[in-house]
Amino acid sequence: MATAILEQFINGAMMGSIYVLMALGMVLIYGVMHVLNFAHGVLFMVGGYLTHLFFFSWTGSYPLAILGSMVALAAIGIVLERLVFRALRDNLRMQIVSSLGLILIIQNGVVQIWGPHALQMRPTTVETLVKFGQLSFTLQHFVIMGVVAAAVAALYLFLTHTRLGTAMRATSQAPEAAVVVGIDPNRVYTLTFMIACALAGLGGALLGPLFIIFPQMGDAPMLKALSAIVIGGMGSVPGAIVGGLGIGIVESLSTLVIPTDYRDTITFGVLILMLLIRPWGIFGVRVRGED
Amino acid sequence: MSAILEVSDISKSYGGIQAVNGASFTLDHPGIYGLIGPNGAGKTTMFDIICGRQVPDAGKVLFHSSRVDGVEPYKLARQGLARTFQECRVLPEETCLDNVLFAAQSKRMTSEMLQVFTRNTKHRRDAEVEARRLLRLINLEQYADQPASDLSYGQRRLLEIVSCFMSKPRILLLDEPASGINPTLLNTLRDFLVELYEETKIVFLIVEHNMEFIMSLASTIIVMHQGRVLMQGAPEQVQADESVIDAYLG
Amino acid sequence: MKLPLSTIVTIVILAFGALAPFIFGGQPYILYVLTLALCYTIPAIGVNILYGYTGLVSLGHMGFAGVGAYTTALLMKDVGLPFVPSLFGGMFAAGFLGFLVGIPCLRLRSHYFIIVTLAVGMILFTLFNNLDGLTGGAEGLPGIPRPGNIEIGSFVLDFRSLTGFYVLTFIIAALIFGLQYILVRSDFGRSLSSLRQDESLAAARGVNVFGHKLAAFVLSTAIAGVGGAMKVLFLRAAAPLSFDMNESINLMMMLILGGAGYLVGPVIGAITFIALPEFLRVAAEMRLIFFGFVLLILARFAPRGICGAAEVAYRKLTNKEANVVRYT
Amino acid sequence: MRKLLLTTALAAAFMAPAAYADETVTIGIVTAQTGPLAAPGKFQMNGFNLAVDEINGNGGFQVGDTTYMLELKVYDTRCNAAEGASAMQRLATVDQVPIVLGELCSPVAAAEAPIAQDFQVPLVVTVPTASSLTEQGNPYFFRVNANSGQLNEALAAFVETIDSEPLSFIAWNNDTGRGGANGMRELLPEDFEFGYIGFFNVGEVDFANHITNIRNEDSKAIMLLMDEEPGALAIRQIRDAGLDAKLIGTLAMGSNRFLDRLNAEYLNGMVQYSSFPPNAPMERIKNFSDTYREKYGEESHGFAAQSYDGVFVAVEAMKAAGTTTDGAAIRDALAEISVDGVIGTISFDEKGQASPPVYITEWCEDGSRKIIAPEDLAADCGAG
Repeated sequence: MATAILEQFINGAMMGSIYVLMALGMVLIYGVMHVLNFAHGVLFMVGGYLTHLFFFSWTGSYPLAILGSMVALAAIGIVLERLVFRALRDNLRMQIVSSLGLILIIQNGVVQIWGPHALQMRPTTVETLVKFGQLSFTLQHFVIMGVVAAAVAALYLFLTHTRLGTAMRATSQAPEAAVVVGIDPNRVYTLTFMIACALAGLGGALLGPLFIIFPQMGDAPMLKALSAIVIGGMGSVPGAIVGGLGIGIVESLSTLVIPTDYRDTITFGVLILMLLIRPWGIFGVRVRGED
Repeated sequence: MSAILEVSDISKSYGGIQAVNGASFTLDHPGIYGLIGPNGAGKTTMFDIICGRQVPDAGKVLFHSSRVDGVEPYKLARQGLARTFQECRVLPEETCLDNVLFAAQSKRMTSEMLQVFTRNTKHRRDAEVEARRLLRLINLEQYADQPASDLSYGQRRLLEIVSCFMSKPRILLLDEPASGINPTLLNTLRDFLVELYEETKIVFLIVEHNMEFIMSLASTIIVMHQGRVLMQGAPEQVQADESVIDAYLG
Repeated sequence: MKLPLSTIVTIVILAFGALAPFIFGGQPYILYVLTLALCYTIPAIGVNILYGYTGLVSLGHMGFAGVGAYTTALLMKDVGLPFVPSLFGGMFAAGFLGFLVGIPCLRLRSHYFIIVTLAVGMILFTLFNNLDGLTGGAEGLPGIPRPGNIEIGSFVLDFRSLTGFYVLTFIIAALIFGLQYILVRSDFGRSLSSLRQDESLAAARGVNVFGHKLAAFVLSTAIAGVGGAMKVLFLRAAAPLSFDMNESINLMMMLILGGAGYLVGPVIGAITFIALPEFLRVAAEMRLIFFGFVLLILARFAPRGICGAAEVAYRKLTNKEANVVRYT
Repeated sequence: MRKLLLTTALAAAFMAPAAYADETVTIGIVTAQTGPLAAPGKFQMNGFNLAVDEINGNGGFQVGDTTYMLELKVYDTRCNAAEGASAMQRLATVDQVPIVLGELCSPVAAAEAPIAQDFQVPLVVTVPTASSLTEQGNPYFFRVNANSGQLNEALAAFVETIDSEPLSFIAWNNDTGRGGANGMRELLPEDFEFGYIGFFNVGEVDFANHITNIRNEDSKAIMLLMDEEPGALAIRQIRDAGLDAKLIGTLAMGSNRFLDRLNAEYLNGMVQYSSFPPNAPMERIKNFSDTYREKYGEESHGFAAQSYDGVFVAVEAMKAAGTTTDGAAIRDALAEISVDGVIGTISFDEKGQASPPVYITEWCEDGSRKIIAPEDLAADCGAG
């Protein structure tokens, strides 16, 4: 049993760190712009496909491919913010509608371009195995955890030690705050979307090779990340990290006792309970007033 | 006879900040009351507490000698407490007429459901007469069938206020009615409020920044400062009073 | 005096619907597609009451439809109840579940409520899929019977036949439409749409925000239940995939396409969404990409869908001042 | 003989199909060409097209004294019940085809079957496995392929003969997976020891949780009820996690296509049931596989073979019924028919279910396969 728990813990932490990337992206967008971006999952998926593309047809180097897909996603992020979400500020219903539209376009677009079959890419990190006693994991498991940790650290430094980062945090408190810091809020919004999408791209780039790259690969992570930010507290960055890792590890350990076909039921059940007991999440602050 | 509105020892704090700190005042006869005070005096909080958007930490609010503090806004409204909003709220998609009529209709689900199945629209036709009269009062009758979103800010403000009278309120709370209204329209607004008061003879409680406006409108002024009620009196008294002047300067 | 556009369109649509069996008697396929569209119209009306009038987004509505569907199907198939009580059973099951979900969740703020509906939809799908003993599980529930004949004198209406079932679906859809009609034109309806436009103003005017939301939610889930039931009775087989998240999203899409907050919005939406692709028969991916762009454009420029656009045009024609109300 | 027919068929297929027939018959096809099951849909279509090319290449077929060419009217159902039903409706009433073939997904077939009965157009499915489909007493529904019951019986019988207890499952949480897992649990004896039973949703790719549980139960054998894509992932993850339990797979896992996704040492010793071992040393299968490879440049697939036979069943039924229009007559002919197909002799029981042989194949070290059951058809490496 002990080994089982250790194994589940490591697997959970690996998936958890992927959820963290997604959750961070969604939480930044929600915190700064109050947009709930359901399309984040398909962006994650696009990240996977682009990595595959860059790896095989351009660079041939996995790290470069990852960077490439992050940059590309950041660019996509700018487009989305400028063309889709900027005009819909404070228009919750239409933001939801648009994100659903984006899901349809991107997911089916990918099928049109790459076909319904899954893609595979197996860089050395996936082929090499790391063994502890009878357990063995691919090197990629640890690469993922490492890279995510680094990304989170970088994001933290950015948010706390740069003027733009401060502006972002300020904006998430009060939109006019950015102006006070002397920064055009629109720049903050664009930047937020860039970072969020780049993180999604990174997630896809990391997870894709470990398994396969296919059109629905982003759906589950998106839903898990959604649960993560609710449980952690909408708009709270530490909440997203704890929530993401938490869901990853708990749902992985839970399969030792709960039948797996009810695993999602459990996750969503917990999510609903959380909303009822403590809607503002673990780290979120209670919001007064109507909205 | 008991007071219409009695506010006693209300305290409310957000985080560390003591917004209202043991404020009390009584409105025992109809009239136009002004609630003023420098920024951070706690008048907005007080206003929110009276119309049920905030729950006080301590103290109570009596409306015709029944506890109303912490009572949900919709229940207050059903008890005859009408209010306007600082940012001026109307139903943007409804026509001006429907906006006014909406204030008149019952919001109790039982009677609504009854109305669903009886399909009885008499109450609406009766109300329409009154509604058109009120629209005429503020010269909006020609917009009766235009969506409220077509109106100018000032017009919407007037519409918001007249709507309140459809529900035959026993007290009307106005949150900075003069804010965002251009000077020429201010006089119209003042005359119109006076006219409505003369007609209804109920309590108007007005939170206002615009001194010259409120002083010329209100019969009694309540001054708040640092979460307390500094004084309550006629406009000229208030304007003469040293402590008030200090409060505003200091 | 001009009739309001909605009334005209309503009359036209009802007339068309009633005459369809005679018009298309010779073309069962068209009748078939119309029936299918009606099966989606019913839940779409439910969503219209919830989203179009009350302004609440639900991303799990087909889950509730599924509850109605499986309940009705099992009552007819296993318990052997006749059609009408089974249908009511399904309706009540869905509505009651809506009640249970609504009680705690409708107090939540807008974003949170949307997430809850999503989660509930997922959970319901899992149950349809996993409860092999009850719902037939992922392999689906085949052999769902259709209601028996009714005989009025010499005239026999056989609901097993396509025409018969179309008539049945049309009658039920018309009833639901009528319900929507009187609801939204009543004081209750006006209170609901005040909630969409400005919740705190509504409260200040005396609308019990929570109570009205709950009523709207229960209504719309119950109606969705009826729609789901009609769908499985029509297909004579139930499958979890007919009630998954994509279906819920499609439901929202057809409403927004048709025109949320318009009486005929759901009808027009369902017909455009179901019927058009059926006749065009374009590649599914392309169709969905197209609808994706349509959604983006609607969200940006015509948030009230086809009906909204039509209204603008109509106002122009009847030289009233054109004005589209922005949905916020 | 047949070989010769096939080659002429090919010749015909690559030139313009020789059209010296009087008329054409259009057969309806329902299958998934887009959506999650687009890939298996392709194999099904390949089978249909191959058969049509062959028949037309031989100058069509005789009904009465007229010769007919075959044509296919294909509709995409995307494995969606509503779309499947409307496609069926359209075929029956708009295109007015005499018979409809195809379908991949059991729930969709369940929605199509009643329409077949309404309009008296026989529906012959060639892939869906849900046993319940043939239990509805619908005279117009026929199934060429073995249903999950038959597949499970064969597999269960085999599992009992090997040392496989405790037996664990990793199964798709859809009709294939749930049907299979539940079926096996019913078929195996009371005292049979089961280990862990895990379901995963379509689209899930991380099997680590299941693997841990299986290790925890120290299972002797793992049954993988899913198709190629997740199958390859599961096997790789199981072996990478250092688990060496015996693997038992489905028909999707006994092909060279599957080998391309992994490599021989991952698969060595794995067994799977199969309705169609593409390299079996049997004349009919060899011929089919060769033609298929020539035409599509890859190893043939069970779905293709079943669908290929489906077309011949339809044609034979039309010949026997002496009509290419009367669905009812064709239905009666189907009930009586017996056709020697690629997958075996096809004749339907009173429920409309055919019972083709079910094979068990095992992977060899060199990445080829051998047939180990049924005994009479057993053959060594390179045969499966």
